[in-house]
Amino acid sequence: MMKPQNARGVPLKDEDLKVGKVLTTEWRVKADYAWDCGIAIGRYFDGLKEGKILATRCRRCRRTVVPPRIFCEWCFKPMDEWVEVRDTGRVNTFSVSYFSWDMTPLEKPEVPAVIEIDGCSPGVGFMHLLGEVGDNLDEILRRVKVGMKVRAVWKPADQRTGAITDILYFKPEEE
Amino acid sequence: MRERVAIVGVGCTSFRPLSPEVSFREMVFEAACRAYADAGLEPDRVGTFVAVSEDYLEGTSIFDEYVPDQLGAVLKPVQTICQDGITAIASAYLQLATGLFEVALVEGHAKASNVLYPAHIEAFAMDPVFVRPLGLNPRFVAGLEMRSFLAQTGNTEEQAALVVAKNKANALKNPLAAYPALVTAEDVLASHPVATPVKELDIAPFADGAVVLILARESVARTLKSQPVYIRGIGWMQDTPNLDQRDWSQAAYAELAGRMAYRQAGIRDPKEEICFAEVDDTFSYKELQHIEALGLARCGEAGVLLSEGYFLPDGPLPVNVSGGSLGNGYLYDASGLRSVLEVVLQLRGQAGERQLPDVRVGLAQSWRGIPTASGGVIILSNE
Amino acid sequence: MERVAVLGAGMTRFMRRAQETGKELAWEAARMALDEAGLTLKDIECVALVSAPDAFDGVHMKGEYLADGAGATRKPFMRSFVGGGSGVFAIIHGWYHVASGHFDTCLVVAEEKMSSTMPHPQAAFNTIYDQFTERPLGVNLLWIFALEMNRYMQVHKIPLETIAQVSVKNKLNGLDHPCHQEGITPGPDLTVKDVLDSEIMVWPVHRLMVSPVTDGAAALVLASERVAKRMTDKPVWIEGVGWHLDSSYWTNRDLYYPKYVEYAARMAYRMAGITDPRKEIHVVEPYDPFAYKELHHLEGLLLADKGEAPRLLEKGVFNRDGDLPSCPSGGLLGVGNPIAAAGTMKVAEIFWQLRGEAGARQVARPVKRGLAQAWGDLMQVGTVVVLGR
Amino acid sequence: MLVGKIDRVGRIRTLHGDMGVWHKYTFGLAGERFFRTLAEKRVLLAPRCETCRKTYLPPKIYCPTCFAELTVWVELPPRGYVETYTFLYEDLEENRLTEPVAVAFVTFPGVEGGIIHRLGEVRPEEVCSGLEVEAVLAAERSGGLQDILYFRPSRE
Repeated sequence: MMKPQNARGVPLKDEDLKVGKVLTTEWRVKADYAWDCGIAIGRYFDGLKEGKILATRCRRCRRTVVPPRIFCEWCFKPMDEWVEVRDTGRVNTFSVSYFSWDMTPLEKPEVPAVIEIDGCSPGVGFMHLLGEVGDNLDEILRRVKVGMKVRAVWKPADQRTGAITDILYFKPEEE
Repeated sequence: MRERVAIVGVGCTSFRPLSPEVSFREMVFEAACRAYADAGLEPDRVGTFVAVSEDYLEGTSIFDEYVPDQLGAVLKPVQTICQDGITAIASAYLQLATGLFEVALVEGHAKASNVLYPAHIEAFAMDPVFVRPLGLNPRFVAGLEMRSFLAQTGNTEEQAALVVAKNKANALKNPLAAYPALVTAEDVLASHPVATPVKELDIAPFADGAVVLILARESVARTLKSQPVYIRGIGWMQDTPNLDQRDWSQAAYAELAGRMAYRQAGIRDPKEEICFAEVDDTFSYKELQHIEALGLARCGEAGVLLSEGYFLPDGPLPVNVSGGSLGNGYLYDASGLRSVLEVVLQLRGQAGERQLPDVRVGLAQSWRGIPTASGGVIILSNE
Repeated sequence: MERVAVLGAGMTRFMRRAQETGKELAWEAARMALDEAGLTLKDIECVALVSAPDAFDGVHMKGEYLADGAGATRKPFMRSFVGGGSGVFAIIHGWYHVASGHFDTCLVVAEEKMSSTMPHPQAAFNTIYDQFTERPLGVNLLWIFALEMNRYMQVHKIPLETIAQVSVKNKLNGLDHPCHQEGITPGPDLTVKDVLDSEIMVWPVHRLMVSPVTDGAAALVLASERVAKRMTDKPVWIEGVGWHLDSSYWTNRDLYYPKYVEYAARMAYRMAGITDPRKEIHVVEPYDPFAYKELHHLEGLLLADKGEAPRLLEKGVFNRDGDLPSCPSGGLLGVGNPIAAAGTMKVAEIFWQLRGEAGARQVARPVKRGLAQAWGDLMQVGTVVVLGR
Repeated sequence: MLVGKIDRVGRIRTLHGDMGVWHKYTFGLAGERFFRTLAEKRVLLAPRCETCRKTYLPPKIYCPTCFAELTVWVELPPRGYVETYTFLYEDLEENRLTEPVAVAFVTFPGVEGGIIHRLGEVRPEEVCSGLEVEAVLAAERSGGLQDILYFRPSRE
């Protein structure tokens, strides 16, 4: 005897929906939000608008972290101070994406990376994109290495709004 | 006999219509700090964490990701319960009862002001094939239910309006409340119809806020500086989730959850044995319906008792002395936790100007709002 | 603490697109589990449900919506949620209902209907990222896996061929699972080369290293010792449970090692009295939504040293006839991945393996104890259960 | 808070966004059968549980009471009674409607459950609990709740 036995389920093909073989109904929920950024992210965005990356620091565990928060999650106490860190860092890991957020194929791949930010504690950083690293996989894999030094490329000051996208991408930096 | 479980720490923010100067994380951090300070505990003493949330109220999928940091719960057993606050307490309670943990923390919050179209979100909870395509504002559910409830029980629209007057007046003595006011039943009756017989002032307005509770087994509770408030009974129940299959006049979920809690607490005559109650009043008539479902009044009697002053703070069985959701604001699933918070404060004698004299046993009850038929009941005692 | 037994398991077929509603899927799985346990709905005292984000099924508060299909009408009912970890958390959730001594029986139901999401189910994953600092970058789910996979490969110098071997093993195993999703395995002669030749989605992740989008449900019936002894002479016991959630600041942690899985495993091992998991665990179903994840998780579970899992895989240790069979069901790569239901399918597999009922999937070595594990959130959650007979 | 709170309105920031996905639902096994039959035969098809002696609307493939599979279906005329009703004055965006919408829960003799729908061709003062109503179906029916336009007072 092999379990499970006689499992149910009526599989459909995508065409079944298109040709009306089965009935369907659609709904577009108006799930819109205005999220309060609050203290830490609010100030972080203010900093980005000015072309600065701001971090918070806990004196007890001596960590400096981005994205900033008002509490140290390890010491469970308020953070002690704001610190301006550099807009340079090192690639902790990266990938090469051929699909957009909703799985639309991309002609030119994107290169997401976790970047350890200089001035933060070791291993601490955030996710962003790499740019000026090539248009195809071979080229990108040739030019991007884990541990590589990178620098932020900012939007022009008058176009910055106070958002993570005020940094266009990070590009390779000569050692 | 099983070891008892106590609530040993409570913390919250104030409740208010907007909270634009803090993120949800920062709001929860404040409530958590207060709860830890109240209990005299450090986060590392907590064995298990339970949060309540629903993705579409946060605007984030898999919202449970964002729970641990602001609670001191990083790399700890943490789970989210997609139910009302009292059911989350039940989860923590069961986990403590297994013996695996000594201390548990329960968190709930609302950033209701950040949800731009709350009726759209509520409609999204309806059956997508049999109800939602009507494209109606979900408050029609309250209209259908209120009419049926009043017709079946003989309670009246005026009596429902009195609930609003009572709770908003009670909230005047609650510094946490967002919507205290002096309004009369006439004001309520004269307010705009929304889904007849439900009118604008019959509906609890939304609020932002966070509540954190800390629970411990009795052996630990006795070693802490705060006065323990014991869980004597807890119940949670799901009625049919189908709008089109429910009994429109009764709150079966509250009745069954109440029975479950009473059985555990050994309560035979709730009307006599419960000193005061915080029941769900998301809509005015809901308070009357829940009072009857919980056996705190006989069927059809809640409205009359109310108009006689029975449920006023100085009456024999005060209900929603905190101001309820009508007075504090509706915090989605954190509303149940807010009710429990009030019961704890009352039983500890820390309710300030609204402190009830000589209270020993209190009840809190929650409902998950439209279109659900589920909720919880908890019975707490300071003995 | 009451001992808790598993009396029955059930599941639907795993399908790219099911005609059934989520409620109907939940009922189909729950009904099979009850039948296998020899119980009826009347015997069930409470219901525990898991399902991943509401954005898939397209119903806000979908736990409420699914309740009647899960058999919860007029019963104490609770939905728990730890993202992708929910599938294995389901049995933990049910476990504490019964272990508390408050209930003798609990029906555990896991459901996911991903196909409702448009334009593509993956689009629902954009909103799992931080709305302030990550979503504006246009993130998809594969990014984070590709980032973690690359980090894991870089730290331990793991060749892509070895990762591809996980896909081959699981997809071939899955051919023996009656519920496997149609087309999930290209053919019985699938090779590492085929996997490496499949489309690059987000390098280093290739299409055949990713589990598919799936509709389906799975269910378990749990009971106290008292009921279990009356119902069966082949009880399978829940010996250990563990779960841990790491910080949501995932870019402040080193992704090469799943510490949260280790903590969850240690919790479960402590409860089960296991001191040497490599000897005491006989069959394992680690979470494999992506090929590298199985290896990553085997290390987190302390069933291999850090960086050692790839070598053990190459030696065949994790094959069905190996010393430590891993994903004999076929896993998410070989059966399908209806998120929450996939984790519960893994628990069901361990249950059937321990009872010797897995048929063509039955592992070669004798098994007395097995483990199922799931992972979830932003590289954050580990959920672990140890079952034994 | 050592890192400081926000104490100026001008320093408050909010970020707008949405959940970004929409949905397409199948009707399920019971819903498919129900709405196909309604469109073709203008009757309500309700499953019956012989054990529990109950007939259910909306339809299900399982008995919510005993969990048995439901295989017996009965056809009912789309005529029933208003059990409870409301006049709704707000749309989904909380705008006030100029004309309220009459919404009713309609039950059918011998059936557990019922159908929620709009009322039409009725004066507001006519609406009451117990009112006998019948479904007005669309001339072109594609399968779905929209095939019922509304319920109106019964003319038979």
